[in-house]
Amino acid sequence: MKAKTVDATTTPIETTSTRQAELLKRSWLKFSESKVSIIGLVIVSVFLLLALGGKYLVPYPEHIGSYVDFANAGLPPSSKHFFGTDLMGRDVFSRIVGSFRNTLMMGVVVLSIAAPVGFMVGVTAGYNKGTFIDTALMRVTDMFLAVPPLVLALAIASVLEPNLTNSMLAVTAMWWPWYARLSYGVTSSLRSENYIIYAELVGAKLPHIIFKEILPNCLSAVLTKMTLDMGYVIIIAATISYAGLGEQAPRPALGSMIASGVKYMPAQWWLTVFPSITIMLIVLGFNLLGDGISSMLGAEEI
Amino acid sequence: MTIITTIVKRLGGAIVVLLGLSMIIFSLMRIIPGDPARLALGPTAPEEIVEQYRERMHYNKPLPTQYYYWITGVLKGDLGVSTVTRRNVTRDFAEFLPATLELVIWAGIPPIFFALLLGVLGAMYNNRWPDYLIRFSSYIIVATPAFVWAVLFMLIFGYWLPILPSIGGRISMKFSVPSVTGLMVLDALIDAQPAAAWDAFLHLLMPSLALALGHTMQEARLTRSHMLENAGKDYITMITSQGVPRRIINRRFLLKPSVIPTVSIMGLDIASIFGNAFLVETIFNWPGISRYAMNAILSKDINAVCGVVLLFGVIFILTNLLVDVVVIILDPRMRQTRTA
Amino acid sequence: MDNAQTDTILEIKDLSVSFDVYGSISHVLDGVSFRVNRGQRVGLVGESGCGKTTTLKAILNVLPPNAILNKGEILFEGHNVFTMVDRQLAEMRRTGAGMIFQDPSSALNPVFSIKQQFMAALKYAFPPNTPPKELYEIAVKALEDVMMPDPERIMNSFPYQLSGGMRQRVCIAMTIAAGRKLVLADEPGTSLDVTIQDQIMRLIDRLVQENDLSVIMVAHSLGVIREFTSYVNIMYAGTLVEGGKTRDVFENPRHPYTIALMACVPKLTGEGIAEGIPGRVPDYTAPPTGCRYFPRCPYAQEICRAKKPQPVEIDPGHWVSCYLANEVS
Amino acid sequence: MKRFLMVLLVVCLMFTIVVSGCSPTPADDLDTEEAGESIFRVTGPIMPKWDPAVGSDYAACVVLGNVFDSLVFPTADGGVEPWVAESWDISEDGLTWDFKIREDIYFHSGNHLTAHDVAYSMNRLLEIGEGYAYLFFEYIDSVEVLDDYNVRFNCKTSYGPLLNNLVRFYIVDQELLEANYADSGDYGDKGDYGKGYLLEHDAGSGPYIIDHVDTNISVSGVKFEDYWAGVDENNPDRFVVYASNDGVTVKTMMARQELESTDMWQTAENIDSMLASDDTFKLAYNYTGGGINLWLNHQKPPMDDKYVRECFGYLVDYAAVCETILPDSVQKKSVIPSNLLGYESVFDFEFNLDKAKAALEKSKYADTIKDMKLEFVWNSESPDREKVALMIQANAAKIGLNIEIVEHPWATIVANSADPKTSPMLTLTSITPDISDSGAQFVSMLRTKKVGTWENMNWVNDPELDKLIDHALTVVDIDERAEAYAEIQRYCGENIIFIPIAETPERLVYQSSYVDLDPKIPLQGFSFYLRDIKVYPERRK
Repeated sequence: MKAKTVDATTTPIETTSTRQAELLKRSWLKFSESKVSIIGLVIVSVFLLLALGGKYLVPYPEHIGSYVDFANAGLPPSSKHFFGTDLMGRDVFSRIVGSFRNTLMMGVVVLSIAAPVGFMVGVTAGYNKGTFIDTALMRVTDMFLAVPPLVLALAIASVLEPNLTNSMLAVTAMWWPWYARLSYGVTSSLRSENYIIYAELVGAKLPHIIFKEILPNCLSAVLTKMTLDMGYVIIIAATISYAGLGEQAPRPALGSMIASGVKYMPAQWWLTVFPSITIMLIVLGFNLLGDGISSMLGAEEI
Repeated sequence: MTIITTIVKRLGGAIVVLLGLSMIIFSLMRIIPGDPARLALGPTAPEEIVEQYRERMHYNKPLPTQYYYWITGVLKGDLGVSTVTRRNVTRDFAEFLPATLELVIWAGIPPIFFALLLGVLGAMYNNRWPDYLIRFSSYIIVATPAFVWAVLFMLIFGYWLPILPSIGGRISMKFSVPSVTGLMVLDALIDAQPAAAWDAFLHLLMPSLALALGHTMQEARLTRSHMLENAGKDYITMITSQGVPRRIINRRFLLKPSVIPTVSIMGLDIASIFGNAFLVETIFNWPGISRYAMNAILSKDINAVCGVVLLFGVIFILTNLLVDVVVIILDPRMRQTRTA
Repeated sequence: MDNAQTDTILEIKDLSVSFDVYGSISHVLDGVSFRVNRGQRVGLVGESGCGKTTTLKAILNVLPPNAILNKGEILFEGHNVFTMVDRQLAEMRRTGAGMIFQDPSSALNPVFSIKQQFMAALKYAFPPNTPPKELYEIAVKALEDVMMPDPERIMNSFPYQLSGGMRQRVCIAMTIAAGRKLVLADEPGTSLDVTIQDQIMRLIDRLVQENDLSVIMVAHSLGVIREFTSYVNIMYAGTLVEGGKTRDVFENPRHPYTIALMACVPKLTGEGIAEGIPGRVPDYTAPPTGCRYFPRCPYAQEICRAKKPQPVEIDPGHWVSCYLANEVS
Repeated sequence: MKRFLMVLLVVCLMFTIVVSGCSPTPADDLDTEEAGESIFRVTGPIMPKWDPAVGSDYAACVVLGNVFDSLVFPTADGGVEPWVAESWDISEDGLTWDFKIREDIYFHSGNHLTAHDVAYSMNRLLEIGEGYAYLFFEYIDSVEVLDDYNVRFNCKTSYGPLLNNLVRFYIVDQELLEANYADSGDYGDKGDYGKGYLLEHDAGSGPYIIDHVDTNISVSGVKFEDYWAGVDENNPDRFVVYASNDGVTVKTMMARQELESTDMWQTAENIDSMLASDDTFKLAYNYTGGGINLWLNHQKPPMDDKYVRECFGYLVDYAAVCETILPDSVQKKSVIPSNLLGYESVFDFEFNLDKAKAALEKSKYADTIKDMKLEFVWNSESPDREKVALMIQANAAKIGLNIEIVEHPWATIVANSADPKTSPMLTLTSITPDISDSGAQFVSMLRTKKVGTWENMNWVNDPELDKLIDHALTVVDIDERAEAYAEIQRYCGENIIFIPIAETPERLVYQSSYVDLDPKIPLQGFSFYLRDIKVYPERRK
């Protein structure tokens, strides 16, 4: 509260660069207010690093793909194999790290398609509030929202060939309506704001209004939702892959690793336990980071 | 008055939504490559028989005609025959839905009170050890998918410490409970079989816990943060400055506005319980509609999948409606926006 | 009015309060001291964010949880509110002092009816065995006092059903109804439009007169202060810079900030648009050493930076915290 | 505030009490109520469909054999013995088969089993057409009731394997079913032909009576004390077949003596860990002819080339499969398993990369194959096959072949198998023979079909081979037929139709402390023929 009022009295004497630096500093302070946000940042950074450079960092890069070594199959965790080996003799640690890339891709692709698509639908409907376009678009959105997300994703994934791309498609198909809802809400409340009406009066083009006037106002809400959604997308993706409808062997996916590991519980517990913990950690990291970012963006702009 | 208009309006919208949903899922299931009739009858069935089956199920007609046959059936309560159970899907629903409802009710309703309790505790002990404990565990629990909990519980309580029943569905074979409500524990009590009720409860414990953990902690977290946020609101300062005791403020003037957001997301929580039930029921062999649906999805049992998706749509819409009504009752502000 | 030097209802001594904002400490109030005598109307003037509301909240000991009391005490009828036990504190809040909040739309709980809130407040202000019916009548009476039409209907309404002015009146009614001695009015009506604000001020004026109350009136409208109060404190960035009888201060401002503040008020005589005060309220996380106003002060000297000026009484009852108090005018 | 903490503590405490309080309960169950019961429980992959005109999979035939009777009964050596049919008579031309029915057989309902029931059962099977109908559909023209105890099957063509196939022809209770037709159904005036009734009841005369059905969970039945062929007092009083065989669950139930035997689908690792956990768990074997084959889609280049197919024969590490992946298996050397009529060893593959390379050199794809992406599908229900697939993939990579592995749910494989274009290029299948005659196997695997099934994803489409098969089926004389079958195998060996990998016995972990399980009949489902199983509840700990 205090921060806000101080800003309000800012005069043009300040240079923009110091103001930006200050904003940045304040954002960081808000972000790091809760120490767990920093833990989240660390986890996510490590995850990103491993996702991007995992192939060069793991002890057995060839184990990520198809590889068979029955002599070393089913070994418990040791200094040679931190998380043990699976029943094909592949290093579980390497495979877990090897799956990060797809996990990351899943989250990024799903959100970077779902958010813009949902945004466009929501804005179009919200901007034309009360017209037929609004009703039609939002009814379609409601249709997708009328079923538990996982159910729809599983149904869609089952129709298609089971692979990573299609599971992304399935998750995206169930995800965009949430962004449509969100930007619909923001847009329809902005619709009556003076500056939008003013922009219309001076004859601004629709794209201008949408991208220059409405988008910046939706942005923080959408961004906050995106960071918070990341963990959830990963959970859904793992669930789909657990059901056997995601990434296919021999390429590793955390969900399918658990699904196949479960068949060998409890004797080969490491096949299940380590991927489970990994999912938990990744999601935890994104949730913590998301909380930090939302408190940062939330206090600053909403 | 406002509540009734809300319900009527929403139900009207729901019909349109459900019709659209039925079209989406119907066409989705028909674009499956391959032959549903062959799939239903197995590899060895003679081609003549398969052709008869195809004819009977209208699989050889154009899509709109198929949809017409199907949707008119659905409106009459006939969802078509499942290829897995070989029975009418409607009948399968009657058999499997109660089990899932029982699970969802146990996983959905009692934990809410637990969630509120934890949330309030967290807020009361803000930044002290109970709060840290609750927050820490909630972070961990929310980050773990329900199916992972199911697998872990199965291992811990079913195998390593075999204290809970791990298979055999809803109740041990030795009990026979006449179905009244379809909810096993309740039925057993109605039938005056406390031992059976206890047995059914034990069967429920693991799957419902696996389903409940995530949303409970999520709700607890939400309640806590709303409690803390609202504690700084002027109206709380105002009522405090009026000399109303802290205890009364917390319990009444702070709790109610803080609980409303939690209640209003319950519809979504119920949806996620239904979704997660897909794998949890499969893992625990729970004879519910989700396990049935999972089977149907994996074996491309077209009628069953369409029926289940539609059923879930209906349940989901009704739950959300119920939640909204509760929110309208709790939150007077909602009445304003509804009537406006 | 200010004859009863001995009859002090409230005395604030050297109050210093900080806030912990995202891990950094904002030193907001720094050595605030003033007193309110029984029946006196004291004004507190300053820019937004200078600590006026914080001061009021401190009086009722309802500061937010991230506030830190560094030093100082607030004596209400001789008892320090910071050391009161819960029972005393509650007693003080119920019957001693009450606050009218700046923004009536956020001061009422949105999910409870006016009746529920009003009755809860009254229930603890009156003896425990007072029948609810009686309390209800008191509430209705209070609403009538604040010129609310149809008080019974109002009682059954929820805040969202009332206009801003009506909410403000409800707040005032709740504050007055229990017969409190000191009213802390935090810029009442400023969030409402001007005519309503005027009505609210008149209402408070009348109620204070009728019930013989003491008032601390916080405002940044100098006109309101001049009309309404008999004594005024000028606050800048968490410190009091000048204080005295309203007339003295307005006619003879001595602190450079007060002078600048007066200059900002648009004169109806039409001497052109008022100029703002250059610069901004300092960053509380690292407030200026010495006088907090020196970065903006056109007369600032070395000593202003080095050491905090102490209040100097320049006329009887009129004091200034400025090294140049005698030179500036 | 404190009170909230107290409430929390109390709730936690209660939970602990609840959990710990229930711990003795399952144990109590065992001691007081189940210990004395003579029960045999086994898991299965899915809910059995025991309608003889519908079910034919592994789970179904576990129930079918115990609940219904067939005209003839399989013997341990692959032949048949009289059962419901006392004797039979085959006409010279092989077109007319007369059966004399025993007169002392009664259904569970108390109805007398007569020739009418036999005729009804065959007509019903052919009309519904699912399940084992394929064994008869193309060959049987009509069924005539000669009198109450004599029935005649008229064949369209001479059909040698018929007698063996009759092992899978189960007789249903006409009177009972007719009384229980649903009003509406797909069969005109017969309504649903009793299909609905058979989902929840039985209509048989076999040694066990279904009395408890929990759809998609389990089916359970009790011993039929008046069974005409007799039941032993140590045969279990009750049986249960569960409709799920998840590894953890199976292991848990075994450990808690909630299961008397596992099914054949448990992984090698799971079996090892069960055997290691309790020395009273023993393995029972049944050589039913199951196993694993590498299926090559002849309609998808480069699999149309014999030498490419040969190359794959040398890429399989047979020792690794038979010892590590599918323990107790032996290398399979023909297109049919060795327990079937007319078996002849025709393949002599070994794991040899040089020979693989040499074979590849001879193929017309020698230059191009390394740039091709070879699609290899395995079905997700069967994790052992993933290992085989990965092993082949890894070996193929060593000679420069690029195999891409795809995991498909079973339903997808079945759906895709309808057409040669969607059928996988490479896949692993296991086809367990339903009967001890190999004719049906040749037909389902190798004979040309318009619409495919998962069993013929080879898409051989070879008229020469079709001719050989069609001929063999008409031979009634058993030795001549065996020779005809051998010729088919030799043809397959020459042309390397597909790559057989291993023959694997059913491996069943059972509670040896109180159960005798020693499968005698090497046919699918007969491992759990309950008249061969003995349970001694008093020995149970």
